[in-house]
Amino acid sequence: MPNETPLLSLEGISKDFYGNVVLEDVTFSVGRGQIVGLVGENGAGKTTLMRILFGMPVIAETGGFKGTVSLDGKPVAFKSPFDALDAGIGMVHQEFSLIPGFTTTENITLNRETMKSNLACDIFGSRMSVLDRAAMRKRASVAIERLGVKLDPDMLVSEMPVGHKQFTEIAREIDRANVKLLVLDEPTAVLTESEAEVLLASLRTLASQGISIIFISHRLHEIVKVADRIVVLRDGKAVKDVPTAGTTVHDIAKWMVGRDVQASVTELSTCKENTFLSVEHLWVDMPGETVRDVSFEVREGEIFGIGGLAGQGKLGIANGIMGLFPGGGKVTVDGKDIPLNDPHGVLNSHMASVSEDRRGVGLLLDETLEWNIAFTAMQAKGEYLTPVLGGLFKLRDEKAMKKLAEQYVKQLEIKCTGTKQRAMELSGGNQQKICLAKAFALNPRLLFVSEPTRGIDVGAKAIVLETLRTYNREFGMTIVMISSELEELRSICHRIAIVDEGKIAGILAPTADIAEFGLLMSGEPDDKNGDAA
Amino acid sequence: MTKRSMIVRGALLALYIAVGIWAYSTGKGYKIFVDNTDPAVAGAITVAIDGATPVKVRLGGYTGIMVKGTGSHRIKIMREGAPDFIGEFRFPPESTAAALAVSGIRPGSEIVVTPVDPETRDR
Amino acid sequence: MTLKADKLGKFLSDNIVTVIFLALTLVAIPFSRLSGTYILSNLIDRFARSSFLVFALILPIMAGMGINFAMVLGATAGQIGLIFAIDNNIMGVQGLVYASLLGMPISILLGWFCGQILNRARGREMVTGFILGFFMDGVYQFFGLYVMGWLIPIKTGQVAQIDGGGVRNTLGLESVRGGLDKIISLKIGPFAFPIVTFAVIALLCVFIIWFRKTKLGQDMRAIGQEQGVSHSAGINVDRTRILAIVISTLLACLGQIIYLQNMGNMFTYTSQRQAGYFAAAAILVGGATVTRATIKNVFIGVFLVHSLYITMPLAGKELFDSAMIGQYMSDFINFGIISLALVLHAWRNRRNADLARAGLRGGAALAAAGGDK
Amino acid sequence: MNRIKAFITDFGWPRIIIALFLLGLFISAPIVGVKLGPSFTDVFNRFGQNAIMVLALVPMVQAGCGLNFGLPLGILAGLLGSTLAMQLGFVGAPGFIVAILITIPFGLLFGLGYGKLLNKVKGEEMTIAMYVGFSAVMLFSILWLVLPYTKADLVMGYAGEGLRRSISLEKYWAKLLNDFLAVRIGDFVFPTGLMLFVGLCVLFIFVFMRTRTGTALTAVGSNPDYARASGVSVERMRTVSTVVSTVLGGVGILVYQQSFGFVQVYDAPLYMAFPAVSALLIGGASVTKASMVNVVIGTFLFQGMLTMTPSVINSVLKTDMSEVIRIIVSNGMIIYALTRKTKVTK
Repeated sequence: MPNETPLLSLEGISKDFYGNVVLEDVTFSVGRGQIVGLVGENGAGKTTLMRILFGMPVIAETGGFKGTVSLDGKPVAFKSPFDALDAGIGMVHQEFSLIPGFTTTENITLNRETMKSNLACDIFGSRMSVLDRAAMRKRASVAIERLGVKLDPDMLVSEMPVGHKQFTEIAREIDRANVKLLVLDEPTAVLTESEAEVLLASLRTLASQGISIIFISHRLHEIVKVADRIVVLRDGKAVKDVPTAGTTVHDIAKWMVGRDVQASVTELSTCKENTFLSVEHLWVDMPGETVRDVSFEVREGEIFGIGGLAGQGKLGIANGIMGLFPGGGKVTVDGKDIPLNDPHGVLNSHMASVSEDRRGVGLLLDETLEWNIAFTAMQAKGEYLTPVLGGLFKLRDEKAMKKLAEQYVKQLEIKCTGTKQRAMELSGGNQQKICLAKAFALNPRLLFVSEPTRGIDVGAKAIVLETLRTYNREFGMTIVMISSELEELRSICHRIAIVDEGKIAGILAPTADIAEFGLLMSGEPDDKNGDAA
Repeated sequence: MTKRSMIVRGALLALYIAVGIWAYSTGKGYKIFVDNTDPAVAGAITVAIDGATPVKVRLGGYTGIMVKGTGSHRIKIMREGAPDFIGEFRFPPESTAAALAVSGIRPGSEIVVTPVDPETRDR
Repeated sequence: MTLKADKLGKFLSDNIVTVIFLALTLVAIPFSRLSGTYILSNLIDRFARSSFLVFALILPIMAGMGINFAMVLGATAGQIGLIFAIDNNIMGVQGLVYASLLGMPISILLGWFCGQILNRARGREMVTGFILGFFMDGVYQFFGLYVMGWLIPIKTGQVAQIDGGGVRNTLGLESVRGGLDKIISLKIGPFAFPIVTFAVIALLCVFIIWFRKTKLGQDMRAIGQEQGVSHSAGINVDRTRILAIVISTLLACLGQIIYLQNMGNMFTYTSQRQAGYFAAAAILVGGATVTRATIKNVFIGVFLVHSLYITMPLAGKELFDSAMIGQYMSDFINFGIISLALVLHAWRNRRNADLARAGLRGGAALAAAGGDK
Repeated sequence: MNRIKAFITDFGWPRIIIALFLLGLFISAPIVGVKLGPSFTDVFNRFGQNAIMVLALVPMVQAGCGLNFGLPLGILAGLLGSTLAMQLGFVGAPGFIVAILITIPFGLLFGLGYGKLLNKVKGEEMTIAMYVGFSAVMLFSILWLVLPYTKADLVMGYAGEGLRRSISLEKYWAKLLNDFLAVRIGDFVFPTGLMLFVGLCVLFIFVFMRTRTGTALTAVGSNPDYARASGVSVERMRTVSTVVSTVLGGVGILVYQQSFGFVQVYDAPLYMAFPAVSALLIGGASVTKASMVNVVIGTFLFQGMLTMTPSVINSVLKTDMSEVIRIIVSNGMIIYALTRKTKVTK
């Protein structure tokens, strides 16, 4: 590049949320017309980094960040995303932010419409101007042309194929007068392979027009194909910043997941040989976590890990089997068929689950701990009820509920003022313990645990994992643990399945090479096109 | 631009006030008490002012009719067995009600309308 | 052949409310034993009377706020204007202009207040708007019965209650009656066309069409579909919603004045609520939904609802030998049709969402089936 | 200081103002020459008269169906109960009991249909409930005209068919509960029977909310996803809550009628849900949470205000502002509740 100052440079960016370090001294720069591929696992800090770049209010609200962001060599500090947009940085999100009943043109020019002023504007302000639809259409066509794709400017978004929606979003960003830098967050996640090809081609076209691009994707071969440079984030640090030339998918995968410190693998219980849970061709319609075709088997007494990146469907497996989202396929536990789409029936089949959505599904935030822990057992199994008036009807057995709650408060070291405290007043870690207690109260033989350590502090994390191990070792409880944290899975599981695009990409032993996990997560079959670069 | 919009907004405000004044001044209703106390001609008369629905006034009685605005009004007096009388009168300015005596009407001469206090005459 | 049947089926299911209403009307007409001429001339009169009111509902629907049951606030403002016009003895069209000039600022104020409230009740705008109308009844009664005659003296005997306190319950509007309708009334055979009123309605249609093309109209359409996306695109969602309600309230104010000048008398403390019930029924009968309404819906709805209003009481009388049954029947149909429209809309929304998801599920199931081989 | 502040935010300014207003009315009543004894009698009578209809709202609020503006459906069941019992010639206590026995199956039927409907329109329950209530009242207005009632006390005198607008209960069971075991202390009469009956109904709901079903119902309202994950059928619980609410609404109107002395048909039930709803909200309930305490406090405050305002204000201002105050307070309270952010915000 002839120009010496890079378009965007990030220097020494650090950010913590209340002491929880998310980004640590991240430094890299993006040159003009350059495509930088940004990769990292969930929670590596990509999202936070982009939030800092865009001046999202949440950053300032949580105490700001350290380091400098410079655009064109000048330090900038955006107060809101609109400042960033004005400065020429565009963002294309993973979820479509389009208006379904509007045409391509209307979406591309949304809130930046070309207008014709009239007398009413003098009275009531510029919002009374009439839209100049011809000019808007022209602008939209220009933007579409710059992308180098074919889009009908008059088509309604609701009638478009997915790929066209993605292009419409990008076109909207480059329609801005001074756009210099585009950030694309997982733009290919929802696209078919051929659509993704077209997208990558148009990104190259844009780069050749001098627009810089930060490309975030977990599809490593795409990164290798399109990026000029690759930045790898891991645990909040930029561990690698290398030119693409000479870099292989295998390398990236390794950098992405590889930890400096080896996880402490504790001694595992010995599980029996017989198959306890068998899942065949499971599909689950869980929005954002669609499971397409999953089959696996779990042995009795095993801790089976399911990993994979967010949105690939790993969470849908537990939710589908527990009957919370519509699904199909064949699930057997201990040789018996499990009814799908029937939460009550599943709970009566010696199964329990701990939801990943603690506040949304896992807890009755407004009710007491006693309620939270005993409710499921009461409803599913009719426990904690006491007959009144000679068995005429049954009432809640508040005493038994209190006893149960006290037992788990003690056992799981739940910090609370008493069992009558409301669940919403507890910290995240203690709430998670309540969720575990709720599941244990059902005395399950098979337990699904989704993201058990998400958003809780280190101490609580250790207790939660230790509790799972204890129940597995001492009561022979079979556990299916679903987590985004690979290290966590490797430290506790007998075997780990990696889910990608709604299917099991592979099942590995916890001791397997870290790069293998990375490749499975990135949807890169180990055997082919590994070294495409 | 702002100056222009100031002017336009000011004009709009002026228009608002002007229309209000117009509506108030030309739309204000006044009461005309039509007295039928003509001893010469016995019988009821029928009166219509400004083309409104005709109202019957019995002999020796009177009726109050609302008219819109001061200025000139057309009155039409119909009487059985006699030709209709059509005349014009002006409502006395600065008063809210007035009386019009049918007996005082002579063809060719001006119609006499005298201001009255509506409170004493009403009902 | 089947394609045609499909199309017909889709048309019927999309317009089921209108179709049911049309069927009811067609049944009621012969039983009412009213002549076509009578019905038609009545319809023309009533059309001029009440279409303006119904237009007040279009913008809030466009902005995704559902049926603006709080339009009674605007109608109230119009009535306050009329009370002053009558009390000050302003007659004819001038009286109506005077009432509008007074009512407009009041309605803008009330609309702004209403918009603020509805912004705090996101997701339940309709029920909140409805209750807001009741709340306003109280404030209005306080104004009419205690403020008027105490803080603001009542000048004219025909406005004051017999015992002196406040505005009377039924107000004769003789002095402004037909103030708009009668400026130019074109008589063709047995039918009288109030030309100026029609012109005002036509003007309003032009305004609505023009408004849809403005930036503000575009913004309203945008927030009506996706508040989140609109917000992140920099559209001030809250303000736009308030503006939609303000314009709606303003139109309701003018609409109520037009309505009452045609009626010629006003039930001081209940007319505004009738306006609200009527407008909601009309726009829904016209085929509008909680999320989509057009000028066409207004016209169809006004015609259909009034046809039923004209014929139903008489049909009831002929059929059951009881005029009361007819009256209750029209009330029942009125409320029932709103319930039906709301239920169908909510139900259709859920069904469509389910269908969309089922499509996805089919794909997944297919993939599963494919995986078998 | 902080605790007081927390209490106020929790309890809400409107309620405190209403409570203080009522207190002021009671204090000023003797000063302006209103006798307290009859006033208290009135307050208690009207409390008992309305409490059960307020109570009827609780199950649906707890199950997350919102404020039951469709209460008129239950009231219609009650009207069927009382008019049919009268038509069949029952009087006195047996008449009242027969009326309840007739009301219950109708309430079950209406509640079931109503619940099924509300399940289809999740999210718009309140608006639709209101209009469904309105339409049902109007449909029944037609039925009151055409149903073959024959008893002379019931039907319109001149035509001999169609119910009267208001039917006197004088010869049937007027004041039955009010007078049962009534205790007279000076010029204050405590309606023991009425209070006992209300107490019984409160106890019934209290016990019901503590059964497995009642617990499930509360959980559905608190967090439907949690309830579903615990094997509870959300739709079924919502229907159950609607049925209970409707039946109780029917019983509520029967109690109301015996205290009021008349059965009012035609469009009388049209707006009956609104005072009940405001009473519940004044008692401290929100759109998603309500308890027995809310019912008792709310009905007492609201009815107390309605009883005391006319007598006190009238003797001071010589004008009846109570209607205006009632409209503003009751609807203002509903708006306050609808616009208040609920405690759990996701």
